[in-house]
Amino acid sequence: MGNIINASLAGVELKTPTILASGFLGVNSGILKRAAECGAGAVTTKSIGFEKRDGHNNPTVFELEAGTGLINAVGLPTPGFRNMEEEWLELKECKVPVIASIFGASVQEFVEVAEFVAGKKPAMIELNISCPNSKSHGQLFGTSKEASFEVTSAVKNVIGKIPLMPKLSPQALNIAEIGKACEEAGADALCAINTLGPGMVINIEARKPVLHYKTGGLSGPAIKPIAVRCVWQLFESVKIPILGLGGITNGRDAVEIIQAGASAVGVGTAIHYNGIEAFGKINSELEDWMQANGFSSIEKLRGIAHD
Amino acid sequence: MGNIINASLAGVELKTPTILASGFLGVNSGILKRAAECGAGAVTTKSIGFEKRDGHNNPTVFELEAGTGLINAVGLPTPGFRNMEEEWLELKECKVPVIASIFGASVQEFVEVAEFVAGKKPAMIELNISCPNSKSHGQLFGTSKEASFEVTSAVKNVIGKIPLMPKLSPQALNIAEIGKACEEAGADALCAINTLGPGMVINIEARKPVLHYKTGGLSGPAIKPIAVRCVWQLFESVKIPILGLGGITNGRDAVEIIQAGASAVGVGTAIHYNGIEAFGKINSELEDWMQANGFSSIEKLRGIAHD
Amino acid sequence: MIKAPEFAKISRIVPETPTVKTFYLEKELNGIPGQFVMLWLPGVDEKPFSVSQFGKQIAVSIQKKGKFTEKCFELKECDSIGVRGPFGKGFSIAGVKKAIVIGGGCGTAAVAGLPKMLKEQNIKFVSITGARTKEELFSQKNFQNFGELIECTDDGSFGKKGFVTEALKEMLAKEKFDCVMACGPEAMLLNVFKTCEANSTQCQLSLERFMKCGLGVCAQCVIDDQLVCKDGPVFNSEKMRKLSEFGKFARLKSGEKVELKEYYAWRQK
Amino acid sequence: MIKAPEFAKISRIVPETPTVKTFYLEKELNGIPGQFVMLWLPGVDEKPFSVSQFGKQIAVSIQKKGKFTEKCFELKECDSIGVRGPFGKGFSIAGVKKAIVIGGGCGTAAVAGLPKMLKEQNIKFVSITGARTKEELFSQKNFQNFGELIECTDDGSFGKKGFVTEALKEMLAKEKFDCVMACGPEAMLLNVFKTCEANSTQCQLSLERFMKCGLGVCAQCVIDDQLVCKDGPVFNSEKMRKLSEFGKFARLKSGEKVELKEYYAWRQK
Ligand SMILES: Cc1cc2nc3c(=O)[nH]c(=O)nc-3n(C[C@H](O)[C@H](O)[C@H](O)COP(=O)(O)OP(=O)(O)OC[C@H]3O[C@@H](n4cnc5c(N)ncnc54)[C@H](O)[C@@H]3O)c2cc1C
Ligand SMILES: Cc1cc2nc3c(=O)[nH]c(=O)nc-3n(C[C@H](O)[C@H](O)[C@H](O)COP(=O)(O)OP(=O)(O)OC[C@H]3O[C@@H](n4cnc5c(N)ncnc54)[C@H](O)[C@@H]3O)c2cc1C
Ligand SMILES: Cc1cc2nc3c(=O)[nH]c(=O)nc-3n(C[C@H](O)[C@H](O)[C@H](O)COP(=O)(O)O)c2cc1C
Ligand SMILES: Cc1cc2nc3c(=O)[nH]c(=O)nc-3n(C[C@H](O)[C@H](O)[C@H](O)COP(=O)(O)O)c2cc1C
Ligand code: FES
Ligand code: FES
Repeated sequence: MGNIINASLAGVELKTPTILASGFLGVNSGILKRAAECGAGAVTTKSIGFEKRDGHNNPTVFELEAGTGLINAVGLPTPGFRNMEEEWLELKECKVPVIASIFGASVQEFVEVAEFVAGKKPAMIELNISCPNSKSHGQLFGTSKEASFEVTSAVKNVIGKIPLMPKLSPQALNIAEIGKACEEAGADALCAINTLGPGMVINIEARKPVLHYKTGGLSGPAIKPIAVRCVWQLFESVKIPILGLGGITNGRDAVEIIQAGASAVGVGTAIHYNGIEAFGKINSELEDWMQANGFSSIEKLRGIAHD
Repeated sequence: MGNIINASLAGVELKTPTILASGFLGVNSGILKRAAECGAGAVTTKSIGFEKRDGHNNPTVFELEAGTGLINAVGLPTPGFRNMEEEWLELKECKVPVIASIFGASVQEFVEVAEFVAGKKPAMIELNISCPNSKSHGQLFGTSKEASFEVTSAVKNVIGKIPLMPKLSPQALNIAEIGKACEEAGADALCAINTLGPGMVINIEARKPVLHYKTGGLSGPAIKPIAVRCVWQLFESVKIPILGLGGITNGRDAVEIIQAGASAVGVGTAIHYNGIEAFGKINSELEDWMQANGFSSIEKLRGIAHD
Repeated sequence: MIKAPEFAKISRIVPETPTVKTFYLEKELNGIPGQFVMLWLPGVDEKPFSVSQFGKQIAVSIQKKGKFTEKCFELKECDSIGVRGPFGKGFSIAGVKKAIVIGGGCGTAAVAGLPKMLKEQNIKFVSITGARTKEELFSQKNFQNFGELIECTDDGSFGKKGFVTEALKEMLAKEKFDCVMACGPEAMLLNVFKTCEANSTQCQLSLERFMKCGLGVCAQCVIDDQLVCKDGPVFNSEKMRKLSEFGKFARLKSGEKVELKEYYAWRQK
Repeated sequence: MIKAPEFAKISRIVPETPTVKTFYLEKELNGIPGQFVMLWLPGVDEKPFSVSQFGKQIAVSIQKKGKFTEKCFELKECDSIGVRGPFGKGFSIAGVKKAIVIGGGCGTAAVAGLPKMLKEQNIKFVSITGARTKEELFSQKNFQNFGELIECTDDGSFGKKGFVTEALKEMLAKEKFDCVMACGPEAMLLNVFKTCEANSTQCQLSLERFMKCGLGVCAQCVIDDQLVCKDGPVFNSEKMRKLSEFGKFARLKSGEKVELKEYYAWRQK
């Protein structure tokens, strides 16, 4: 028996359309399972890299005074892909699909991590080609059509049937073209958006940037209009499904990004505002809105703002 | 007798460092003079274009529900540069420097407008190469090093001694390089940043984007971290002074962007929140902070977060 | 205050005259007579309209005169329309003890909320409304329910024959009033203003200009150094005296300043 | 609540032991004992510290043990330090009628605000603090001013000789208590927990893990499915029973899960 908020992303069936965003909570299986219990339709691991990395010193994340969201430069800490056997084992018991997010400093690193991770049979692999908080990883790939194409097709080659989802940067000058390049390279879905910027906050009494890394990506309510625009433009340029995220905090936000073209909805910073219960809240508000407005499925709601 | 908040931008002396941002109020001389009386150290005209343009239909501007600022796609309305004789005459009486903002759809248009406008002897000419709300104008130039260089040097050639200030886009992948290119092309100052994005807001009951143009640039508190980062990066890459703007709403914001490297501070969306009195408020809060923290001039405060 | 346009259901549409309908919207909003909302038809445009009734529901009276208002007239009960606001400064009753309320043409809508407020505040007042002809008078109940109403028609088809300003002159000649509160075509307002000045009577006039933001940022609506959307739309005598452009110039969508005649010709298109 | 770090002037520094100093910061903050703030030294790092006193000023007691705390020890009165918070869930007094408060080592700071609160709420309590040796005992007044304090030293140089848990066992054997509230090294807390379980006594333990965000988003501080910074740092018996990693594993900065021994060795570096 289906529920009206069942969703599906590149063949992965989701009980609810709200997916835990990478970098939030996804450090161990215990907390990922808790997110699933709280209503997440799928969960994404913290981005997994090639070698063990500590990331940046603190402050790495804090809330902006203006109430507009978070700024972060965590700096892609990771135990390294070989170093997570136990987590993989435990994740097998997770009741919702697990999306493995990966990053690398080169196409070769991406490929090696992807090949290994694919062996663990995640429901999907997310390619983080859009992190603004590390010099050699991330954003560099995701803002170039050629680089996005290259890394996507290289990874696609080694992961077999596991669906592949590149995660795009809002900093790209033409996200529609980047998305198209990924689609042509074999991507099965697109994820948009990663954090915005980077930005910087200076503490004027300290006379220093607050983040240890100085600059960091913005997330939360402030970036929602950018996320909605990116999803809108991608929807007009590609046929593969889109995971939309960026500032989604309540049911109305979810409806908005789905109307822009998202098949499922990522949730990150909302967890800061509403705890892990953010998933349940968004799901039930979304369901209520759909019922009140006569929508019987996410699919029918998807992209209707384009008509 | 100097005051501690006197400032100077490419040789233009300013009684206060707060400058009215282009597109806010700058439609006629009456309201520009009022901004000056309310404390603006200089005022910028609404960007002036080649031919008469109506801009987009409404809604063109509205406040974001999240309280993060404004979104706008006014679409560069302009009477056309030849059609403003009366305003120019009246602007001669303005008690503070008047910065003429100009835009064009081609280098040739920029040059023609600039040459004409230079004849009116504004204190400075601002090159709007960063508007996200028109297909053929603006952002296209400001996100390419080559195009920025070309338009800046072409305009510099025809405006004689009048200082030239390109206005940069936060969407540029490397704003430091764009700034450098403008400096090499002869720019006397840089203005950063124009609105962010574009973004989009969908009214989920209407099932349509709210802006008539669908997408629009973001301004206000949400974009301040991006503005601060851009000014920071420009300060490290160029020697010419920087007019910093984007979300500056109170004295502390002004201190922050000056510490990042700005010589003067643009004020736009703050007018929505605090009326034209925004200038006086920012000036007096800035002065109080400087006094309490032992700074005797804007110049001494400028860029200190880099030390 | 609604920041971003929200969709509101139209609960009732009341035809007032051949060209004016009053729309009741299901949106709770509080405000002061003279304040306005921006009404949005997706894909068409967004325009300012005075609110003639605030509260659990709001009422706006729309005159059919161009592309936007024609689309409004196609709306039916249960359809929805976008609303944001209220914006601007409304009429002020501070210090007012005895007032004249004047509405001309669709400007009647902007003052239609005044009688109730004045009555509630125990302020004495007389209302005057005017239109070209009998069928174009509207909103009578908003006035008659709370006080005396004098109606004028240009052609004499109902009430007093002639412009509202003649009725005004007669009243000011007979009696002393604190304040005249008026909205209507600019030519009428100019006349009201001159009459008040000649009689040393304060006035508050609700002006109209083409608007974009409605927020006081774009200056599309500027008259001299005043923003109609934020400093106004209601201006008092002191401010009116300083407005050199009042009754003479207005700005087209491009921002170009033109004579009122040209402005109206453009609006007509 | 301070979201982004604010600079606070250090109004007073009180040396407590050879390795612990209490810093009083000029920042008004309200909170509950057990909650913590993130302290930031620009260019160095930012770390969590329990607040031993809230109000017009806040107090934190810092033990010198690594790079960050060494830098803290270089600070003088009138210098400033960045603060955000308070974060996390503090100790709960709901239903508590008779409590034991235990502080071990620098964990004493986390419970130092409890005696005052318990006294104000008319809750009976006895406090136990412990340290390796006499000079390392601190914060006595915070306890003695409000109730009975039993002090323990590992070497017997002051008070009772032996671990705080022995004092705890003796007390639980003699009398019935509602709740044991403790903070200290994890080995101590494990012992407290076992003792309480054996005596069917509820406990609330304040745990420690390496933290990044302090906000409950990054999960750097995760133990099983609990976030020490947000669900904790104070956990009750019911939650403690479910924590399979407690006393066994913790995570390095990379997120890698290692045995506590390896975790401490890494912290020592
Ligand atoms: C503060 C404020 C409050 C307003 N309140 C109301 C209201 O309560 N009810 C209402 O119907 N309208 C009101 N208006 C006017 C309204 O906003 C629209 O401008 C008007 O309805 C025309 O819209 P349109 O697109 O249909 O016509 P347009 O296409 O803009 O105009 C075409 C026709 O309108 C006439 N017209 C337009 N503007 C004017 C003008 N300023 N003076 C004389 N003729 C004009 C033209 O002569 C022509 O006949 C108000 C405007 C402002 C600024
Ligand atoms: C919620 C919470 C509250 C805290 N409150 C306080 C407080 O009030 N006062 C205080 O001094 N510290 C407190 N801490 C610990 C503090 O945040 C720092 O981790 C600690 O001060 C070490 O910082 P450092 O950089 O100087 O040392 P590091 O370089 O991180 O560590 C070096 C030394 O610290 C020892 N050490 C570090 N962490 C631990 C540990 N978890 N268990 C045992 N030994 C350890 C190492 O063995 C070594 O001796 C708290 C931590 C948390 C999570
Ligand atoms: C603290 C933090 C850590 C993040 N880490 C990652 C990461 O490791 N990999 C990744 O792809 N995105 C990461 N992101 C980006 C989020 O997954 C998400 O794209 C972004 O925050 C926008 O969504 P939101 O507004 O719902 O938070 C991180 C964001 C934050 C705030
Ligand atoms: C309604 C509106 C109109 C604008 N018009 C222009 C313009 O014509 N030319 C221009 O260079 N910038 C224009 N801008 C950008 C502003 O000048 C400014 O760069 C931006 O709003 C960021 O500053 P703020 O956050 O202080 O508003 C406009 C912004 C807004 C909101
Ligand atoms: S309409 Fe924009 S300022 Fe009045
Ligand atoms: S430190 Fe980030 S979740 Fe606890």
